[in-house]
Amino acid sequence: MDCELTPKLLPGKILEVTDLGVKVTLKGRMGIIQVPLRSVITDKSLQVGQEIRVYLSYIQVV
Amino acid sequence: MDCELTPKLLPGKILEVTDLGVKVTLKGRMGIIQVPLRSVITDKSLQVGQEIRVYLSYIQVV
Amino acid sequence: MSITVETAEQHYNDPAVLCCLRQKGTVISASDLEDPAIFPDLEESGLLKLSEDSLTIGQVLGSTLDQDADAMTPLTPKLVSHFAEKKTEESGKITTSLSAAAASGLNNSVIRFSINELKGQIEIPAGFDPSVLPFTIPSAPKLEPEDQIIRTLTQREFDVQEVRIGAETSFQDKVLTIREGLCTESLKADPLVKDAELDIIPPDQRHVYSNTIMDVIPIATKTEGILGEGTTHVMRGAVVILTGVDELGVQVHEFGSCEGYLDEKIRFGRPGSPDPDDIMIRIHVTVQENTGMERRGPFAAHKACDYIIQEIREALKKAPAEACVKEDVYHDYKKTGKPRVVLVKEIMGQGAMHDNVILPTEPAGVKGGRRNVDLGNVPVVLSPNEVRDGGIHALTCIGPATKEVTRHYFREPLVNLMAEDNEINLVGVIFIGSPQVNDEKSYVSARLGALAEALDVEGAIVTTEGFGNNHIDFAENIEQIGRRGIKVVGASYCAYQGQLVVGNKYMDAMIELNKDKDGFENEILADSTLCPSDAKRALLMLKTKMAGVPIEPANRNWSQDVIDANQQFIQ
Amino acid sequence: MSITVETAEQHYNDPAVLCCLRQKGTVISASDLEDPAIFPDLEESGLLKLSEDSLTIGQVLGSTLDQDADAMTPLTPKLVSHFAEKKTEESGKITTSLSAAAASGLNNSVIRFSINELKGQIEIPAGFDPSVLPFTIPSAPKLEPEDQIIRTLTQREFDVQEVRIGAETSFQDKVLTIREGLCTESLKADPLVKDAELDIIPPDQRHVYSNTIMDVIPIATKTEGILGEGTTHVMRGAVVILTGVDELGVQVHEFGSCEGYLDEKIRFGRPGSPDPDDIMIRIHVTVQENTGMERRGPFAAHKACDYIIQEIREALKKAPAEACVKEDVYHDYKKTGKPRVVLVKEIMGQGAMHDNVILPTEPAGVKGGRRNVDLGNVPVVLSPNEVRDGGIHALTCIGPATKEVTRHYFREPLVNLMAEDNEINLVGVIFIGSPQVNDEKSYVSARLGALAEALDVEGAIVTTEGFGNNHIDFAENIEQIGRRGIKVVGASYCAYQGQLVVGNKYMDAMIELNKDKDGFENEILADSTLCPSDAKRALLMLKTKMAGVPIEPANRNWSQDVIDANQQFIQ
Repeated sequence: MDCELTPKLLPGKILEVTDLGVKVTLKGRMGIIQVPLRSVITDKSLQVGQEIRVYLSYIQVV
Repeated sequence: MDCELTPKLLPGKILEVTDLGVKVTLKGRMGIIQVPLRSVITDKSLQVGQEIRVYLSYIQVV
Repeated sequence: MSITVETAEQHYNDPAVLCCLRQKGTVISASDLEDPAIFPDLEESGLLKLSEDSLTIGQVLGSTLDQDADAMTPLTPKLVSHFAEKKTEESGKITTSLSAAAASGLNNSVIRFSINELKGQIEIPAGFDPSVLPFTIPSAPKLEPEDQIIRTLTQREFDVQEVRIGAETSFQDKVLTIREGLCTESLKADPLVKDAELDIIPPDQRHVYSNTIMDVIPIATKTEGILGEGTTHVMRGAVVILTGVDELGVQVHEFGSCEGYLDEKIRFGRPGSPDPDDIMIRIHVTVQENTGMERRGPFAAHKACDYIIQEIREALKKAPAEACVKEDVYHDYKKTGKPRVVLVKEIMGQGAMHDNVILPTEPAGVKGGRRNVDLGNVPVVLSPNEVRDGGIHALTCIGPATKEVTRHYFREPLVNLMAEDNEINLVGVIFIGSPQVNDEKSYVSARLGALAEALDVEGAIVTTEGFGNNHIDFAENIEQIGRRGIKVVGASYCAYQGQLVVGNKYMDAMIELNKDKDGFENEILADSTLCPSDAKRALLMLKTKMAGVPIEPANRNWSQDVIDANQQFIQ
Repeated sequence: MSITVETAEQHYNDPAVLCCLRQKGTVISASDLEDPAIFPDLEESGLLKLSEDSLTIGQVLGSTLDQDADAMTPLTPKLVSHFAEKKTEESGKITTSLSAAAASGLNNSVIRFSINELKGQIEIPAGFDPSVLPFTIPSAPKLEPEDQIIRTLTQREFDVQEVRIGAETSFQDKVLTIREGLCTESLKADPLVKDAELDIIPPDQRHVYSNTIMDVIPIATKTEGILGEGTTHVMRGAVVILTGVDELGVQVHEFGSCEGYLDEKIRFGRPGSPDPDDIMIRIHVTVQENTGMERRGPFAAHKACDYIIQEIREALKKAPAEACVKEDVYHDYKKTGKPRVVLVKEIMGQGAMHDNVILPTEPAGVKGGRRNVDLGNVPVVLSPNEVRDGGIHALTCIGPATKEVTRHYFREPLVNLMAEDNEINLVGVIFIGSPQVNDEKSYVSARLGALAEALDVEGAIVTTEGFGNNHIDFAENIEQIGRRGIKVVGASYCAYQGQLVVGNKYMDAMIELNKDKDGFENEILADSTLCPSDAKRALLMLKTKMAGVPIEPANRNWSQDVIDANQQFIQ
């Protein structure tokens, strides 16, 4: 099936911060992303509740 | 800081399937994404271990 | 009993017998004639004597009665003038083509030009078709048949001004009392339910925290008849909201939950939401740990909730009819001669809460219904009245702004609008599930196409709640209908976050349901669901398309301006 | 490109522009005019210049061209005579009622009586309806619409004169060779399959013992298009029979099995059976012990069998078109103006072998289809072509004489008869499962009723295979249709052993399928199934009922005499 995966810039919020990474929930509650600290770009130190944004598309099984 | 977020098409694998959603791990262990079933596009029934792809960018704190 | 035009056509070669007293000068039509099907009985009982010179129905239609005559009088050449000569070659043949019979029937009417002298010219343009003459049966002056009522549903609304907890469940003088022990008792609805609580939230005390809202459920019950007909009692001013967590405190769905302060998390007044003045009866259910993500967990919560509502329904059943503040009467119609259209509601069908109970026994109930996932998500036809009488109980949970809850289906704006519109003939409402896997999507879509083809509709509106891979079926459903030459309009939230992932050439008339200024799933319950104004836009667009007016190509990206501009047409 | 009458009606107030060169004296009709939808493009490219005094399409229909004129010429008062004055109050209104638009359009045609002197009398009977004038557009002289072809299926039959076991599967010069290792390989279709054997039974060597016949399966394959359209290759003269036991030697179904000598246990020549001259390819499958009575066991046998057939299909696909001995072309039609009827096939849906695969990918295949039990047994609509192209793979097993096997659906006599009958409009074939529990039966029956209502059919034939509690739904299905005013005929084996257990007043036109002289389930495969003569009786009875002719009450008990008497009508 030929389907267009389009990344969308989504706002979200930080749910959890560890020494290793963050867990964020996306606006619209359509997903949760966990990434290592390296993948987070920030001007201030990370805290739960901070607003974030990230590009995400639907997931396609290949 | 003004930084360009660029979504990248990443391969990954399904870690977990529930009646509600899936959890995938991205290649290079650079992240875990959980999304509802509706956000998964698939030609076959979902199973742990299946290969997927998804667009994801870094996360930016705003 | 007089017969219809259709019956007359079927009995074209049977004897013509008056059904009632008719006066001299009457121009004979079907409504003056008795049904030949009962002649054997009439003859046997001596009420009717047919003679050799009886005229047939085909011969007498349009002829004139020359003298007063009683019921059960067979019409003969002595009684009528201007009847037609018998065409013998047609007799005995079963005629199934009604239009042919009608045409030959009309041939027997007469225009008489007794001209002795004529000076001048008669000009008849090419294409004159003498086999069709412009006469109608006098007593049935309307060519367009009346809409025929198939079934009638009466909904009586009863005001609720206060809700209390008390010793007995009762509903009297606009006060609903709910029995204290009912919640505990509801646990037996399903062993997965570990706790259930109930509290009352008056309209002026809404700034309270709430776990995620799984559903908004009207309180309604049958007092007569089955779903879609008879009488239903409905409470006005009070509505149930169902919330849920598991024993570990995890929201019953990790994604798309809308826990938070009720006044901030609900767009009050949407078809699916509580209204601004509604008292909310909040039922909070705790299910077994880790079952919130499984199909059985959330369903158990709905079962417990339904158990509680059922006792309230029993009290509501007893409300005296005269105490109702409003009575709505809804009809399912058979409309002949108006363009046949269908409404297709695509519903979630991917398991867990992405599921819906179809046709429970009680309005908006759970028991007695079957879930679309268990029906393989194939299309199922409901009558408009069945939908309006609570034929769908939604289990759907995510995302908050775009999900259609149970109350939404109870007050579905498109169902109401299309059912009441007298320019169209809404033949039914099709519910089709959205499965997970693309092959399954195609399978059910193909069945929708076959069904639409068999229904022989001219137009269809397809809606889908939510967004995500259900937009794949949404596109395919529209294509399956559109490529059969049926005019089709789609309605969905897409906007920014839910941009369509696939498309086809039949998706040229789309209604955007987004109400968020930035085009996001904004986590406010029911905000971007289908509202009456969306319904009007959709139906107008369908009528426009059916009238052959071209639809302008859509913009590449979502823009609120388009919606605003289109909205003007319906204001 | 010229436009249709419908398009002309829709663009009633748009400018009239000639689509092609037309000569002086032409009476303007829709077929002379260009589609206004493309005017913007034409104007932009300079091909068309509309002027202030252009006439509208509504004005020029029926007018006469006064001089030769080129394509793309806008019609003006200078060019035509007898055009109508513009009616401005209509412009800008979206007209959805096409008949109204048509009527006003025809109003502008002209009958001219230029009478200078008249002596005499003109008499016009009451009921003259001036809004309808008897003109047709000259280029479309027929008022009755043609049957419109929706899709076309071509079935090419290829003779099989010999079947062998060999090194490679191939099909050449009427010889089918089946690879020796194929059976062993087929075990991988399902782990429950423990053994599979294949042997060839020529028509003259049928006195061989056989385990119970689970199915009779035609060998057919798509070479183009999907099921119901495109091209299908079919083998003639060879058919697969599937038999099965479990590892303990128990017949795959303890009830209703028909093990025994093949020549004694099959009624050859029935729609579902092998024909008298057919070579039988017998595939015998052994499934895991004790799984023969579970749903998964028999289905595993069908999967292994389908695996084997698929390799034969691949060979059949390659057969050159010119080698076919017969080519049948089947159409699905949209028939306007003929009475809409539907065929309802009630199929088993009680689990295990009482199940059917709906719409597999290959004709009469297994893969790609879904089982009606998994669809909750709700009614599903197939087009007649989809059924004739092998849209149903039967898993049904009991009892032998009354079960409808896969080949039965492939050659269903009622589908063929009703689809080809040009007095009726078969809108579709509905498959509805028969569940176990009475509540579920009622649930799916009610959906059948809602579907029949939405389909707006005048008549229906309901059939059921087998007998037993499926007669409860059979009765309920008939009632759900009948009480909506739809004429309905039922067809089933009942006779002595299968006497109906319930009944209702709509069951007044019943076709008995029994062929056993004592009225028993006689354990002979397909003996008492629906045959062409039954189909003819059923359709004639439906037509009779639709024509309003009363049906005589049935006798209290089954009697062969009734069938014989009715059979005379169709001979």
